[in-house]
Amino acid sequence: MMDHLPILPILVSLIGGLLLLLPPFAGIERYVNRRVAALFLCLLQIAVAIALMAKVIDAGPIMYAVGNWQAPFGIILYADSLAALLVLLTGFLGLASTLYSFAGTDREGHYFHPIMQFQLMGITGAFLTHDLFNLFVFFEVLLIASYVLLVHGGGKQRTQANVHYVILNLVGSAIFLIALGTLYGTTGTLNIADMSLKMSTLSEGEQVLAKVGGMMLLVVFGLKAAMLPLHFWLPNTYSAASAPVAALFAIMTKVGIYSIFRVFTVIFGEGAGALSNMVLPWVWPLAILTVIVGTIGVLASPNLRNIAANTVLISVGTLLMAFSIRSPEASGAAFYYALHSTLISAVLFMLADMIGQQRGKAFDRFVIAKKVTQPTLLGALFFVAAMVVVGLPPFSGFIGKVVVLQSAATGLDKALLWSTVLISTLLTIIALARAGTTLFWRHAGESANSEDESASVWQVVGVVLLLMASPIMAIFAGPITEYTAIAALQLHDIRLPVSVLQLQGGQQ
Amino acid sequence: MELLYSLCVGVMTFSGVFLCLRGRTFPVVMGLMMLGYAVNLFLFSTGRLSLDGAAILGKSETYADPLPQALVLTAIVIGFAMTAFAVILSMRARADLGNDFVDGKEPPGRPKQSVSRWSSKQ
Amino acid sequence: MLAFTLLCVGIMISIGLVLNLWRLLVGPDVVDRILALDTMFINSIALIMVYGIHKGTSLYFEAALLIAMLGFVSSVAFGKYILRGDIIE
Amino acid sequence: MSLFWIPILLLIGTLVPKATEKLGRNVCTAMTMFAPAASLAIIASFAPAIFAGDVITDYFEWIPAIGLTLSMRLNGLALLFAFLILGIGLLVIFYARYYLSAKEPVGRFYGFLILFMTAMLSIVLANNLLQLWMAWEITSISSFLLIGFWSSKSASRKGARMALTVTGAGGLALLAGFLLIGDIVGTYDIGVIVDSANTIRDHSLYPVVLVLVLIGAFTKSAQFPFHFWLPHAMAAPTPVSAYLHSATMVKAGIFLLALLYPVLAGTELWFLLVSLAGLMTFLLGAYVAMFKHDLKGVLAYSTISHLGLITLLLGLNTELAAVAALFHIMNHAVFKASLFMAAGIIDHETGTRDMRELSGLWRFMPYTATLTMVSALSMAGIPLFNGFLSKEMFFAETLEQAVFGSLSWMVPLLATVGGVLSVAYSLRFIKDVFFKGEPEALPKTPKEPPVFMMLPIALLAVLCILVGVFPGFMAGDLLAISASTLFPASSLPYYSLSIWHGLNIPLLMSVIAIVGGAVLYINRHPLYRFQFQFNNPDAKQIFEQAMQRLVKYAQQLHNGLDNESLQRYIGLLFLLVIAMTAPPLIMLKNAAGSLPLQSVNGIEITLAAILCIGAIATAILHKQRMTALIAISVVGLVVSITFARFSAPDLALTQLAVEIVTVILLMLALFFLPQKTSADSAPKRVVRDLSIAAVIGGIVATINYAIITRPFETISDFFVENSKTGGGGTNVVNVILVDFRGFDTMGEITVLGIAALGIFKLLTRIPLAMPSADDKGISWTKDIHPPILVMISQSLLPLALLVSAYIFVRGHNLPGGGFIAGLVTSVALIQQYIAHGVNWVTPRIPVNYQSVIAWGVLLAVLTGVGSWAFTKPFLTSWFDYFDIPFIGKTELASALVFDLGVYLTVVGATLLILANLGKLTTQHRPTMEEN
Amino acid sequence: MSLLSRLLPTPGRSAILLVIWLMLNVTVSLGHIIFGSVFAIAIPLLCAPLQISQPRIKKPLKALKYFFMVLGDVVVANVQVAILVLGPISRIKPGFVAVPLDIKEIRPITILASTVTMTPGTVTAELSKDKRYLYVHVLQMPDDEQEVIRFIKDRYESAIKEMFQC
Amino acid sequence: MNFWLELTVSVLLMIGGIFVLVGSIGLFRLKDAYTRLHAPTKATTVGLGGILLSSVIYMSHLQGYINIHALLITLFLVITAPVTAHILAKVAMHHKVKTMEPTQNEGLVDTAREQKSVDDDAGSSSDN
Ligand code: NA
Ligand code: NA
Repeated sequence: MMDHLPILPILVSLIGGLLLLLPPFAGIERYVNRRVAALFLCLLQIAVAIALMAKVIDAGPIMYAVGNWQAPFGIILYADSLAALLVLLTGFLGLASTLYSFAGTDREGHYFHPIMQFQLMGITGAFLTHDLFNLFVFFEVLLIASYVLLVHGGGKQRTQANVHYVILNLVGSAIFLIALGTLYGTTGTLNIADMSLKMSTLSEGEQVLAKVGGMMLLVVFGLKAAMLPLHFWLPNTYSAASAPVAALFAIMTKVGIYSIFRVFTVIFGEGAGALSNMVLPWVWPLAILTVIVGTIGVLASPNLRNIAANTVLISVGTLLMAFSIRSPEASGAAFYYALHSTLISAVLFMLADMIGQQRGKAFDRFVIAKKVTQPTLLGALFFVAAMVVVGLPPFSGFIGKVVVLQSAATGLDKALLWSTVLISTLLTIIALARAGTTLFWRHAGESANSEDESASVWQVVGVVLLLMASPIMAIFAGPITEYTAIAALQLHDIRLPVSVLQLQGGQQ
Repeated sequence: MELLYSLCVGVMTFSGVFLCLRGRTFPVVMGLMMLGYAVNLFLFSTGRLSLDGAAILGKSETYADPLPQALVLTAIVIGFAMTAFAVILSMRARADLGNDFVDGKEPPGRPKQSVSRWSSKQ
Repeated sequence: MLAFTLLCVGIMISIGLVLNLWRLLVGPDVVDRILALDTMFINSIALIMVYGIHKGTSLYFEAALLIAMLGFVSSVAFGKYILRGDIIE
Repeated sequence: MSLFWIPILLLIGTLVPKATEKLGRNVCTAMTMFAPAASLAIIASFAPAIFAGDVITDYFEWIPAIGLTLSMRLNGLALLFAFLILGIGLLVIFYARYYLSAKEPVGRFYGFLILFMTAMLSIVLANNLLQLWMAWEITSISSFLLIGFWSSKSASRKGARMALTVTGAGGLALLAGFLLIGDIVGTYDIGVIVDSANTIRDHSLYPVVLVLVLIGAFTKSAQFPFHFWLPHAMAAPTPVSAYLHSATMVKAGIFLLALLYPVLAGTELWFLLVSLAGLMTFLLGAYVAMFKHDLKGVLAYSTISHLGLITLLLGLNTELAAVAALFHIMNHAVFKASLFMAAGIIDHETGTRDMRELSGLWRFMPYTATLTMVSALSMAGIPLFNGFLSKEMFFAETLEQAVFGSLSWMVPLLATVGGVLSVAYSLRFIKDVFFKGEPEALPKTPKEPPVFMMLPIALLAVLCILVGVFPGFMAGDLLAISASTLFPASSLPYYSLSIWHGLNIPLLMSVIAIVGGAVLYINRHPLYRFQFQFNNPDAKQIFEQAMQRLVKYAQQLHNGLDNESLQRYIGLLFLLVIAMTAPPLIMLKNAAGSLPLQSVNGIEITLAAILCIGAIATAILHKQRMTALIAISVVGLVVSITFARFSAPDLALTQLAVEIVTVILLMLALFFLPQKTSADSAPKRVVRDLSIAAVIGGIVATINYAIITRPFETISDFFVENSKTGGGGTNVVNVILVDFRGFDTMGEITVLGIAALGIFKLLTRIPLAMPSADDKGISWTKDIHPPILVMISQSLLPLALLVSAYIFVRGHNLPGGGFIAGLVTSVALIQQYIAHGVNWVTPRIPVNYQSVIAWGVLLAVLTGVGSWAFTKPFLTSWFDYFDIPFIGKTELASALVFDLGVYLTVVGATLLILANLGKLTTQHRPTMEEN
Repeated sequence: MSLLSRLLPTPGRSAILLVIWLMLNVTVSLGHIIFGSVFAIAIPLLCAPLQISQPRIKKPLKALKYFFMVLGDVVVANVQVAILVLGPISRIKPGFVAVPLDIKEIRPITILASTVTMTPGTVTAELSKDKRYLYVHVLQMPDDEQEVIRFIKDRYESAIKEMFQC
Repeated sequence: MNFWLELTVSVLLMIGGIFVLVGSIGLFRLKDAYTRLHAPTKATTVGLGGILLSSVIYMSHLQGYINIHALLITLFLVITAPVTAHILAKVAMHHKVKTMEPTQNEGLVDTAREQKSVDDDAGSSSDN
């Protein structure tokens, strides 16, 4: 079984999700069975991810030739430190979201747990595959699952948000295919590492075509990552989704970011000759604008879910800025930051839901409403979460912010990155201070102590699980940053996949 | 031939993009379909145009590039699933939001759509 | 001879297709458009068969068969739609 | 004992109050005091070594990657601050036990307070800039909680937010400054940084570093122009004010200036920035304090003023001034803490802090009055009290500087003016509260507070006097060792701590200050009249308005950017594509590559024309939806002919089948959508969309042309070569689908399955209204299931199933395969639905489509997993040829099982969708009954 | 019911399916006959629930004869209609007729309707609800419309009646 | 290839092609929807029949064995085309499309549309 580790994260969710559709897990009355099974699957997923990570730490990047067809012909899964880390993150997020959903979300409609598993499958697949078309397929898996999860629970807002989300992404998929076609048509291969080998051998005209294809990929990944001006879908979509779904969605933008890191480091990175780092003139300014727009969004947010969604935007911009620095240090910093920001965004969505359900009609909007039923619990959770999200010590956000800031190498990088990030942080502090004081400190009348509004123990478990990750990530920041640094080095060493995949060009 | 082919892809893309930019769900879904056709033709042609030689072994001397064909097949199926979802979603939107605008609401400055044709909810 | 015939027939079918398209676009009633589409299916079958003869292969037989099957379903569905609105009520 | 025990102890201490709250207030207080007391004891145990000149350090590697070592250092400066923080902290805790009313959550209060204390102590003990910054931010946050403790009051919330915002902003600037220092020196270790002072001062970024650090320090210490938050922080409970604004929070900024004094001071820029800010703050605070009627208001501005004084001293760049600054830090902490606590008592016992209502309390609370007067006189700088000594040193130092050139004389003059004002407001504090007639109309009848509540004040008042009388004995050593840390390179300059230095100018300045203060107090009314004719701007209001404006602008900007219109989103998406791809494409010199072009004949041109006309017709006719649907069917048809034309029979088949099912689906949806729509776009927007579409179309066509006219090398030859030998099939496309790239196919059917499940979800409880007539107003025909159609459809079914079996079986070697077969089966079954209706068909197909989908995908996956049994990777195919009697050589392949999975998924998915769509108009709408 | 009749409720249909299978695969190899038989047996069983019971063709030979008769009619009529279509449109005088039916079951009626439609010049437009009339559109109406009705009834309906023995 | 064989194939093809074209011309030229309905059925029968027959002959010749599977397409079309026409006629009547000038017994359209028997509605029946 250990030989098959790289594919196990995908298969666990896929097979698990399928079994959940069959007896004895299908059927409205058998939800307990489903829950137990879903929980087991999430734990299994995490165990697999940990095993994979251990193996990668131990033996370096490993590959898995699906169908026993070697690169560049078959589909290759490639698990390096980065992929393993993100797979683990996905599993962890899946576990928390699943636990949270036990509070009742999972029974608001059909197929919650199976689709959740398929969603995990799509995400892990996208992280693990080293084949561009297979990446497209996993993108589609994760997208269709996200469409379905988004409408879970029903309601006008969700339907409306989904219409935008679905149509935009379908257009995005069309562009993805054009980009794929262009790259295949010029390089004659689909394997990422193989394509990187071909990139430096292209003739002048082919280079132009490859560049166009690469640019289109940037648009596609930018759309998934919610890079400006392709971000519009995000706030409405994420704030419309039910809490555990939105929490899981926190990692979806990271799939886009991951793809940008992977593709534009390996294929269009240092080794791409005339095309090396061709996207930087675009990504730098767009990243800054993303942070700015995210910050404006945070300030303008009428409710907590919207703030959470806009903090996702800010983290996206920050990650893209780190990407633009194009050093292993910056990439390593980005990976740490990505872990942190994913987890905390998820927490915010869950908290917004828990707070909202105790504030009656006002839900999580910043208006005077009745007092929350559990002010101490929710207040404490919110307070910690807010500190984490704005990057205040002693939690992971602080370290995430510092590593990213430190990674700016040149004076100009520093000036741009620091001022953007720090000003954004300040404005986020202002917004969250307003939010917190309004939600917890201003109220019209005491809460009617109704039991059914109280946070379910599952919700608390889900949130605390995610929130605890932050201090743990801070305490063990030493080893974790060491790991992300290695992950970055592996990513930037573009000969590494070539040799792991034993590609022909590698020996020459 | 190549020029003619590219022209067709271009025209279909044009039509698809234009439809995608409409304000109501139905034309947008058709635009996505159209864009799908264009994209499939595009992807297909990246194996170059081959008049003879379907990639069936033993049926001809030379073979058309089978890889893009396989990719397009996958893309068609996925596109089918996605379009189906989009179609039903637009139905759902019509049901939930009471209109068929992609934004879920009448764009500002247009006359209200008549709903007299619709019988009461079943 | 055969090659020439094939080309002639192909062109005749194509002209047929254009005429069908004209009818499809002009209408005037929906029934004319559906009919035109149905005829296009039939012409396409003819075209594909002619192409198969031209290539000397029966690889395209299934395509023609499927057009015959599916074209029917499509035309009936269109018709049912006009008649009843809900085609599979 | 490790220094780390101090923060650890205190951190544990933050949890103690909440835990012991239920045991009663006395127990809780005692338990709460344990951690600070123990910490104080630990510090004290180190004190002899420190006094002996040692520095205690301790460190723990935490995050080497960012240079964050947890590093503690106890030196003189830290010792001084630690004593203040813990000592006054303990007194405040003790005091708060009596101050807080019975129903207030004392556990939470103490928790926040200890948290704050931990952070403050961590600042002064930190030996790493990043670590210091962490503690720095935690003071901001915990002070936010403390200031907002009475959260139901608007003033508390606003005051807390303002403090957080201002100090938070400063904190971020400080972080940037620290990071720059780290960049310059290569470490955040403060010891090393102090040693590298010259490197920093000579660095081109020194001004930037300095400004950033000063912004941090000034915001925290409420220096002009960041002073405005401090008075509003007085919304906090008085013990908090006593703590935060005497010994801790605001002193953190001063501590930072002192800490980095060896590194950053000594330059002209330092002098200018620091001393000017200090001077301004000193005067402004003192002046405004004159006009405050609220006791805590007076103390707040007095605090600002005294902090300005200290800052000014540090800015003077002379060693003695720095010593004076440290001395005043001690003194100010002592008298200001006691004054705040006194103000708290007065408030507590009389119900008001307004000096216009208070008067003549001396008669009612003589002990309190005495203690308060001691501290107030110290604040005024009256001899024999500690405040006098440091102020005298301050006066002396103002005379020593000469950096302002010929204007240097202004500094001592202004210092004296400040002194006058200090005396005046101190006098007012004493006179207006304790004397000046009888108290009238107080909310409560004044009386002495509990003895224990006075105890902390008494202790501090005694300190004021003791230090004031025996300065050398009481504070000399502490001052000496703390001051020595400011001058690591040189020995301390000579200074004397005594009351009497003889008749000199500083003494004269003191006298002027005292006399002038008294005179000013007596004649204050004209000044009041002058001052109150101005509308006093309320910083809180301005700040709140500014924040609201900020939010409003943000909302406007946000709404301007995002009109919530998909058309804009998609438009931007396409525009970005254009912007990113058009420039490189323009660089493409030759669109056409080197491949020879193939000829075209009339048939192809005709088909192309039909395709294009169909596509454009679809776009033009999109408002007549039925017609557009027919037009797009034409496009689909020609596309599949095109696939056939270019040697892709599999694609032709698939395209065709998918096309039909999609169109049927669209028809089903169209029934519930408007059939025709009015113009939905303004002409301008149509032109714009046409332009975007045309450019995108042009780009795609160009790329396409450029690609297909260029030769390339591809991995595909491998598939052709290995299809039969490695994959066991002659249809290379199918072998790619089920073998070489079977993994893609597995994902693809998963997508299909999920989509079907999702559609089922969408259809669940869909609140749709059915149109009673078509768009022409013609009501529907009553012939629901035409008998001829029924008859023909049922005869077709076996035929169609046979064809589907045929297509399935041959797929591996010839065009076909599971997917197409699945669609054919589906279409045949759809035909039954169309002919017979859902009510008739559904009960006759007793299959759970959901299970069919699951089993389909599962079958494909398990085929893949099966290869593990042979220690091969997932989806490794297996095939062999068998000689079966009567049948002959037959191939059995795992790919066939895989393909069967595909088939089942397709059938299940299509039927799940269509059957449930059909149910919408019957009584059997999909509901929550299943799964 | 015997096993055979349970396995092969419609032997004729199964036979046709087997023949079609062999046609599709262009082979008469034993392997395919076995393979095809499996489908030929299984598919009717699978489809059985979706079939409405209808009279069966009792005289297959008559059916064959009918088939070739119609085939001939189709070819002849095609030429006539082609001339009509290509000639001046003004010559065309279409019309509707109502053909009274003697056959009552839907399967024979369907065969009749199909025949009418397949032979050029006539198209079955509608069947009355009570299945007593077939409404036919005629491209070139003779002066006496009874001519058309007679033609359909005598040439086709009677043959179908024989076929089904009804 | 045998000349006669080639000739047979060519002639059959030509006949098929002509009838397919005639069907389309009919669709193009004829004046009302009902008459146009007649057009494609022509193309289906002789038109496609000719082409498929030529395909059968030609393929059987090429491959050396009798390959009649193309006839299956004809089988399908023979079964399905009448239903299509029937449904489309229903649509035409449903939409009450205009009939061309000299159409006889127009009144039957209304009777048929309601699926009544002629004798139910004496007013519109012309005989029986
Ligand atoms: Na396989
Ligand atoms: Na006919």
